[in-house]
Amino acid sequence: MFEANQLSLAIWLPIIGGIAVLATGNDQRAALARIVALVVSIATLLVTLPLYSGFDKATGDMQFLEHYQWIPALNINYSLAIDGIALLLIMLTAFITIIVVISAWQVIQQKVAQYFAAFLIMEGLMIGVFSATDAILFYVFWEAMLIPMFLIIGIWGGPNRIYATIKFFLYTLLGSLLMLVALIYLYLKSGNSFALADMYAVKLSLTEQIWLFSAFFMAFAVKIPMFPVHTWLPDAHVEAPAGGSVVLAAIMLKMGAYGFIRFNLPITPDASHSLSGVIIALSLIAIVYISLVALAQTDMKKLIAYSSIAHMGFVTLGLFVFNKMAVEGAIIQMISHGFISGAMFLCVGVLYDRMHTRSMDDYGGVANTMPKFAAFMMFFAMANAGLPGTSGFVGEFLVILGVFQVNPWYAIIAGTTLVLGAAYTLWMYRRVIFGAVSNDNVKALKDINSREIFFLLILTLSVLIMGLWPAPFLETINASVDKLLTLAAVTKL
Amino acid sequence: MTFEQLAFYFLASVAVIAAGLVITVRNPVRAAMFLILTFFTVAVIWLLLEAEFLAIVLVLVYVGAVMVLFLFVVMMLDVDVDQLREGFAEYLPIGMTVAVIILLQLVIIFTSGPFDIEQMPAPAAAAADYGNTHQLGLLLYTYYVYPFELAAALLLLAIVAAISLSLRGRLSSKRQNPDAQVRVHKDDRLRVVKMNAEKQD
Amino acid sequence: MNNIFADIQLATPEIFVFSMACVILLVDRFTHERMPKASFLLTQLTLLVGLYLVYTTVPEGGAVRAFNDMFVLDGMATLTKLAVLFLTFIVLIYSYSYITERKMYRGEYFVLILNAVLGMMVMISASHFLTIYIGLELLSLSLYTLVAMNRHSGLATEAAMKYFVLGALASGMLLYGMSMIYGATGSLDIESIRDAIQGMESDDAMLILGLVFIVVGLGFKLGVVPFHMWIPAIYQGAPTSVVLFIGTAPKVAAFALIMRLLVEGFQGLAVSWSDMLVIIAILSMATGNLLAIVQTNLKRMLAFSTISHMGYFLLGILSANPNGYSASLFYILVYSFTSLAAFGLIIMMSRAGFEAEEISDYKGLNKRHPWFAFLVALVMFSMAGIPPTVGFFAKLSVIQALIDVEMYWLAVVAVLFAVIGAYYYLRIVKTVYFDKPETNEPIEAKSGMQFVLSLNVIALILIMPWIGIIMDACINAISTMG
Amino acid sequence: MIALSDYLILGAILFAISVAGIYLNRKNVIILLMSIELMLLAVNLNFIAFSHYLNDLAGQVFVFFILTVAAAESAIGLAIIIVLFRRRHTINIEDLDTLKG
Amino acid sequence: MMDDMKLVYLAIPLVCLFAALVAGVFGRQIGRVGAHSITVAGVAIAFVLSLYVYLDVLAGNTFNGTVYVWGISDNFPFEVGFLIDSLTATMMVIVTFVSLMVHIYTIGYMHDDPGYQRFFSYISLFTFAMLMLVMSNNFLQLFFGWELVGLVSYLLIGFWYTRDTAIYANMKAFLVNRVGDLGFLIGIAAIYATFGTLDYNAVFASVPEVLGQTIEILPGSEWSIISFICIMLFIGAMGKSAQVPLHVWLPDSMEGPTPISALIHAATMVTAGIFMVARTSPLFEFSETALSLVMIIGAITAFFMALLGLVQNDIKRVVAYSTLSQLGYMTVGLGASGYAASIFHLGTHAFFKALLFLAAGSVIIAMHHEQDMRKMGGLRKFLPWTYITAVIGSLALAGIPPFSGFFSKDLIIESVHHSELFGSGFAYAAVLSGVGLTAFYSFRLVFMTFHGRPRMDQHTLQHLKESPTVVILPLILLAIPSMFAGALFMNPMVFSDFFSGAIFVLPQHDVIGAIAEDYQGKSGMAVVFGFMLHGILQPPFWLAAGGVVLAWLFYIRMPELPGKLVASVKPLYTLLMNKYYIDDFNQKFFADGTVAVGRLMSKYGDTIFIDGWLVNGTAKAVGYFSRVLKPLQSGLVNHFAFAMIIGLLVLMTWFIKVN
Repeated sequence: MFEANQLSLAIWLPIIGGIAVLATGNDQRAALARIVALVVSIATLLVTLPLYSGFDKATGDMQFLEHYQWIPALNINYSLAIDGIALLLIMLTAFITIIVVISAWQVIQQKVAQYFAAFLIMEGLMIGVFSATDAILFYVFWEAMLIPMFLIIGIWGGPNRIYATIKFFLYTLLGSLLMLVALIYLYLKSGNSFALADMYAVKLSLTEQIWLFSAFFMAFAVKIPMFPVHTWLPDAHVEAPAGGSVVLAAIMLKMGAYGFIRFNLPITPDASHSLSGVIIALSLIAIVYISLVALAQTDMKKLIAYSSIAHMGFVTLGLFVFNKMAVEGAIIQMISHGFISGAMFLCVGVLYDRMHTRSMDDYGGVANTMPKFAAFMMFFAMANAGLPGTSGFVGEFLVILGVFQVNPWYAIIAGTTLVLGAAYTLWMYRRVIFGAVSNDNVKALKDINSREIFFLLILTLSVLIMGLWPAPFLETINASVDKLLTLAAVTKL
Repeated sequence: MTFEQLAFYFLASVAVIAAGLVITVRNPVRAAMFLILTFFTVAVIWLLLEAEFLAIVLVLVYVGAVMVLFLFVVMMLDVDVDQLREGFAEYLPIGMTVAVIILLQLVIIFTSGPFDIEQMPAPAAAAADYGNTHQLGLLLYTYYVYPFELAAALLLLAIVAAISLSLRGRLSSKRQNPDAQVRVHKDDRLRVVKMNAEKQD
Repeated sequence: MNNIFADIQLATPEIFVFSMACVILLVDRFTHERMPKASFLLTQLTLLVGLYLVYTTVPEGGAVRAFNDMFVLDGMATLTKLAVLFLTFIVLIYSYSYITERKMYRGEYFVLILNAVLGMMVMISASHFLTIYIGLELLSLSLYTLVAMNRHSGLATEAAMKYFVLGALASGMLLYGMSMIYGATGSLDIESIRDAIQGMESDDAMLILGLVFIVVGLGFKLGVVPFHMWIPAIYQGAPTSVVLFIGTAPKVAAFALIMRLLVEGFQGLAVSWSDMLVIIAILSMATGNLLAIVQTNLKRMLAFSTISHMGYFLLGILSANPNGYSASLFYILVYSFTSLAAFGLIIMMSRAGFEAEEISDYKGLNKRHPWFAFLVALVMFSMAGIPPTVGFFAKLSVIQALIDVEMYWLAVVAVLFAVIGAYYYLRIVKTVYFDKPETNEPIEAKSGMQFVLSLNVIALILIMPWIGIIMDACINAISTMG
Repeated sequence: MIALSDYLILGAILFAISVAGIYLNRKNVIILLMSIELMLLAVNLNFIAFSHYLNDLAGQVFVFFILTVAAAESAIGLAIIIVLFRRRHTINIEDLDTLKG
Repeated sequence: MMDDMKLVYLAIPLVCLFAALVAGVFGRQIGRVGAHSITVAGVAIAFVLSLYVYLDVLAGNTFNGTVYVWGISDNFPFEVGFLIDSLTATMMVIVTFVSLMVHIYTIGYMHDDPGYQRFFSYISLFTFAMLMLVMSNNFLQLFFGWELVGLVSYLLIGFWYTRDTAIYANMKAFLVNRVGDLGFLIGIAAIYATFGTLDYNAVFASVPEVLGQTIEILPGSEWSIISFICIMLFIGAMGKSAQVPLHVWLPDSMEGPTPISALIHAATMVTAGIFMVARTSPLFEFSETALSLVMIIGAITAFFMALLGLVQNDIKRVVAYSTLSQLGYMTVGLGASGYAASIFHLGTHAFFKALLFLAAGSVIIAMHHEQDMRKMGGLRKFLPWTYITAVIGSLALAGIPPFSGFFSKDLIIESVHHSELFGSGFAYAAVLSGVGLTAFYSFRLVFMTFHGRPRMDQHTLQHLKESPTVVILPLILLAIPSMFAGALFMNPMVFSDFFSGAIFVLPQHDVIGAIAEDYQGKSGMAVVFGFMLHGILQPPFWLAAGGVVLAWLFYIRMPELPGKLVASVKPLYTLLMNKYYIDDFNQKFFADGTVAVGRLMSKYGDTIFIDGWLVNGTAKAVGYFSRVLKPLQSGLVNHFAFAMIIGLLVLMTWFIKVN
């Protein structure tokens, strides 16, 4: 039973676990909630491991298929399957959730059960997004995810959380609903089927493709987010609790890119080609413009949020040059950004827990009182700046190499992130960590405890391993990317 | 111009004028009276259309019952008449414009063809022994038995509804409630209070 | 006269419901003090037996007509009648504590409810202008009275007056339209009208004129812009238990009414009424969503939300094909059950002297009663059509129907307004979850009702795996129509 | 002979007057009810006219039911107005605008 | 045998990495002694093994192999591997030797610093990174080491992170380097795009095949792809090796502790650019455009940075500018295709410049971290060992025979002299005049610091004492090669075919060969003496000697002269004191300008336009419509009815068409 329904297990285990956590009730039993949450999240990771070990890397076909009839009236099915790209993202999700659970261990003191439950349920939904092969099933997971995130930001967020969370919700909802229209159009075009495979096969005129592409684009670009529909992200990040920011940055943003991979490229290959210029332009703007904007921030989380946008610019850039190396780089960048941005937000969270401010002006000289933390943050800052040896480098490197083959100027403009990315990251690091102890609050800071060391260390190792030996990751996606590019190369006119 | 035509146009004019007055006169009692006039004239027009039964019903039911009810309520509520027409002129232009436009559209449609006398001639006058009431009765109790029963339900409903809304006697009157009297239990009337015996010093 | 018994057999549920209404009227007179619960229980029993009777009188295959074609029983009728009876059943469970606390508990209340149910059933099974009209009036007159039932509330009576005046006006227009159709086709029977229209020009001025008036009348019943004004007044002013009723079962009946009139009767005029509905639907979605944003009264906000929902509901109808009709049927069923839960929650939160109508009454509910907060949030997400709630599938099905007939722009307009709509639902979730409570009074839960209500709300999400069955039922219902 | 359209036009005029009456009366709900009665009268006139010219009694049957229903409706309407007056001591439309916005 | 050597190769960087990790992660547990023991031991092992490798290479064993496959993308395996040849081995020896010296020196220099363990961890990590850089057999790994040394440099410049100047300087260093790295990365991308591989040998082997290829960078202008690649790579080199205009970070980097100035910012890391160009000589040789550019940039650096050295008063900054200038020399040498000469100079420079820095450090310890030469003087008596070694270093730097600097610098000058590329005339003039300047500022430093009367305050004067042995020992150990390395290694390294496997020179560019012709067939010593004799007859020597004399004149004989001179060329002096205003320009234009643009974009682009107008504007518009519609719900029942009637009217008018 488990053998056959591996993916379902990975989806529903955390969701049911989340409900179980919710059932532990009020804050008097917070300890129980924490432990159940941790157990469930670890169990979920364990459940995903057989996915990796049983995965056939040699083929780009979908694996671990599950198929059940769901809504025959609209030919909607509960069908799941993954390829290498999804596999990596699912494992990332399971991994990050554990980190989030651990990171929130003591930080969250109010409505503990709800907090953990929200994350676990979201984990299941996110895994669902990555494994759905039925468009409506995908869409259901895709939007359902908004609900826990909405609550997480709104309940445990900062002072301006309501504005941020509603903005986040409506922004993404707007994009998603247009995607829904596109999906239904495809459903009718493909002879009443919501199966992705059928959508890949359907013939579409260029005009149709451009419209569909635009609709999908709205959904995914908002999620990634791409310039100019990015402004929800800084607000959401700033207000979200650390765990929320981590999941948002580490996984949710990836869904946009994943959407491009699953929908735009294979379903509308001709439009993807003819509009690639626009996407590339927007990606480059994201990289340069957003980096510049990041330089102007004084709020740490905002800065990291903008840096996320810039980094995701690499992903879209890589995807839309239709070069295998660039696409692989983009996917690696997605995974890597999951680790790094998650770690960065956790770092800010560590500081925020102690000082309750995110403004850089309130910090300075943290290295004096928190040397261990400073070391970790240095590492992640460097990873964020794309230092070779960290995972942050791999994606950018491959993308630049791939993009250069298409147009040197793209590579040159994208490469400016080497300077700008380092500039804003180090600028923040300098203002916050370096310097003399700036005030009494900083003076009173306690260095990270063993729990914090634990999760930062795990992330450090992940970033390092991926930076020094990305081969397993590349190997996993290799065949899937081939398949993707084949689909994207075949005209549907 | 035949007599019928003459009668029709006369009655129609009266009906229209009376209807106009219904909505323009100051006093609601007068409005009700003009409404009654309208009903009367229309009832007569219905006679022209050989709907004798309905003409009678209109007078009996409407004039006899409904309008009396109206008058009854108007008088009972004793509304301050002077205020009633304030701001009338203010809204007249737009109200009239809309009404006239609707009317014009309707008239254009009605006169556009299919209903003029050539297209749709009046049927021959019914035979002398033709009983409109009889025919309607036959239909009502056979063919239309289902709606007829439903109408009964509706009337019952109306009775229940009107009474339950407007009857307030039960709330205020001090009449006896035999039900309650019969069912009364001694505990409701008498309460035995246990008290500790007071100590005597 | 052999066949009159067969006819009566088909109408057993209607006859039973009306008979029981009379019984309750009598029984109440004698039991209302000794066994005050008797009328309530009898009513519930009536509804349950009614459900059974409806279920057992399903005709063999296709549509069956009776009473000289004035009555029709088909799959659609069965399904919508079941829904009406079931919704009313739940409505009464929710209302019970409300009406007892507010001294509205009277036998007439249940008689009126049963009469309204009868009206709806008649309407659903009507295939003649006359039965449509009488069914409609049975329903309307009951509702007018129910709204005014709480005679101590000035708001309720004001609402009742408005409802009555506008309702009567709408009836007048509907009748005027019917008279035009009668003039144009020479018939009052739906089937004959349809046949007559087949032989006429589809842009015949007389037909269209009649159609316009009928659409206005239907628009009023549905509460779509610009015939919607009574909705907010009623929702805000009427007792919540009555709003609960008005907001649920009659919507389903209104669907049946539309199907009987527009689809069965005026199939030949589909081009015209479809266009009219487009205008009305857009206006409804726009006005409903926009005005809901600025409301501070929850019931009034739900009123405008209803208006917008009716706009979405029309999207399926205006597709003018069976796919669209079943989508709309599904939509209206889902909507009814969702708003059932919504008003149930308001009742749940209220107690005598405190109506829990203002949005601010829900501030920080999560801190006071997390389970209710969760239920509120779930209902709001379902209203907003966010997956995985069933509200999403409702929206999905109507939008699917729209795209099927290549009305892409309308689909896009619809989703844009859905985003605006999501805002005010989110605002409620925000109030419930993110704001600080103004009081720390614990909320007393009415346990019996809480259980049913929880089931109701949870069903909005747990129905997911079986949602296909409901959709199939809708499709079957539409496919068996005359 | 009187053309059918003449009856219809008379009905239309009554209809238009009732429409105007509904809008113009801002003070008294009862006048509104009277306007609605006018409208029903117009409807009835239409039905009877059609019935006559179509030589079909169904229209008249319909009118019969309309009269029945309208009477019931009036009863309920007036009952509502009485309840309203008891509570609010007015039936002035302009005073009855609590439910707005 | 091969596998054994592979283990050795692996061990050399890894032992440093291991030491760095232990000292960094377990610094507190192992304590100060533990930290320096393990790192010194680690580097010592690395040095010994490097020597072994060097000898092995001398014996003719080269190696080119893969350690592991980093990742396969687009079916191309990116590998991590080692290329061990003469060039690599030379660099390895230089790096590990200087690093070892610095490690030892640090024991004394950083004795009281709270970040002791951290410092050792960093410099060991640096050694690892530098070794990875030089040992690489492909561009990816080169870039990896390249960036990693940048990181450590950043960390070390900001080692005293409480100092504002330090954390300003380290960020500046990193960012300026990153500008160069951008070019480098683009160069790598271009290499991959052109050759389909990043492996050195594979790339070099297929150079002839792509000679004709062009790339259209700007519309309408076709560039030779090789030139493009070389220029991009050189931009990377400019950043790391601090060539104008990316030189600005190096003087500021003196904010770091002196040992790392010696190790990173003088001896090793900054020469990575030189190494890289030498390593990619098979590419550069085919692009005369790039070579010219290299030569001109180098010449500008050599001359103008030397000028700046004249006016500095901070002892470390003088050495820093001299480093800049010397890096310019090396670059000029590269441009002239005198790769071997440049590498040779790189080696000698590593020794004497590390020596000078460490000597300066010794002075600074004695002066209690006072670095202003105007507050020194007469230290000769108190710091005899430091004095002697400093003089040796200065003589080497000034290029006085037979000190090592003479040979290497003269070779470069000769190379330029022989070069026929565009710009070689200018370069020759620049390097020639640079020689005099070098000698002048070197001895200005010596005279101001060690001679004359003491100018420090009384307290400092009383506590002046020679530095401890761990400080002096490295000075001495470095002084030895500073004296003799030039003479010893010139012939075997430069005039032989030592580098022939590693460095490629086209015959028409073979300047070293041209020089070497004079010494054809002579024995080792004869060549050295011949070269010295030849050198003494040439202008460079006289310029150097003149510089020394002039310095003596200015700072010993007539100390009032500098003031007068300054007064007479006030504008020039101001220009030099402000470093040609390049720093100010960068700060104002690039740093502040970028941030200002960022702020503008943040405010007007994101906050006002996108968020304000588009996003919240939409929300506001919705709200506006809501409020407009709200009064329409007047609550009056006849308005309600009227709305219905209007609706009716509209539908009627819209739909009814009368025929």
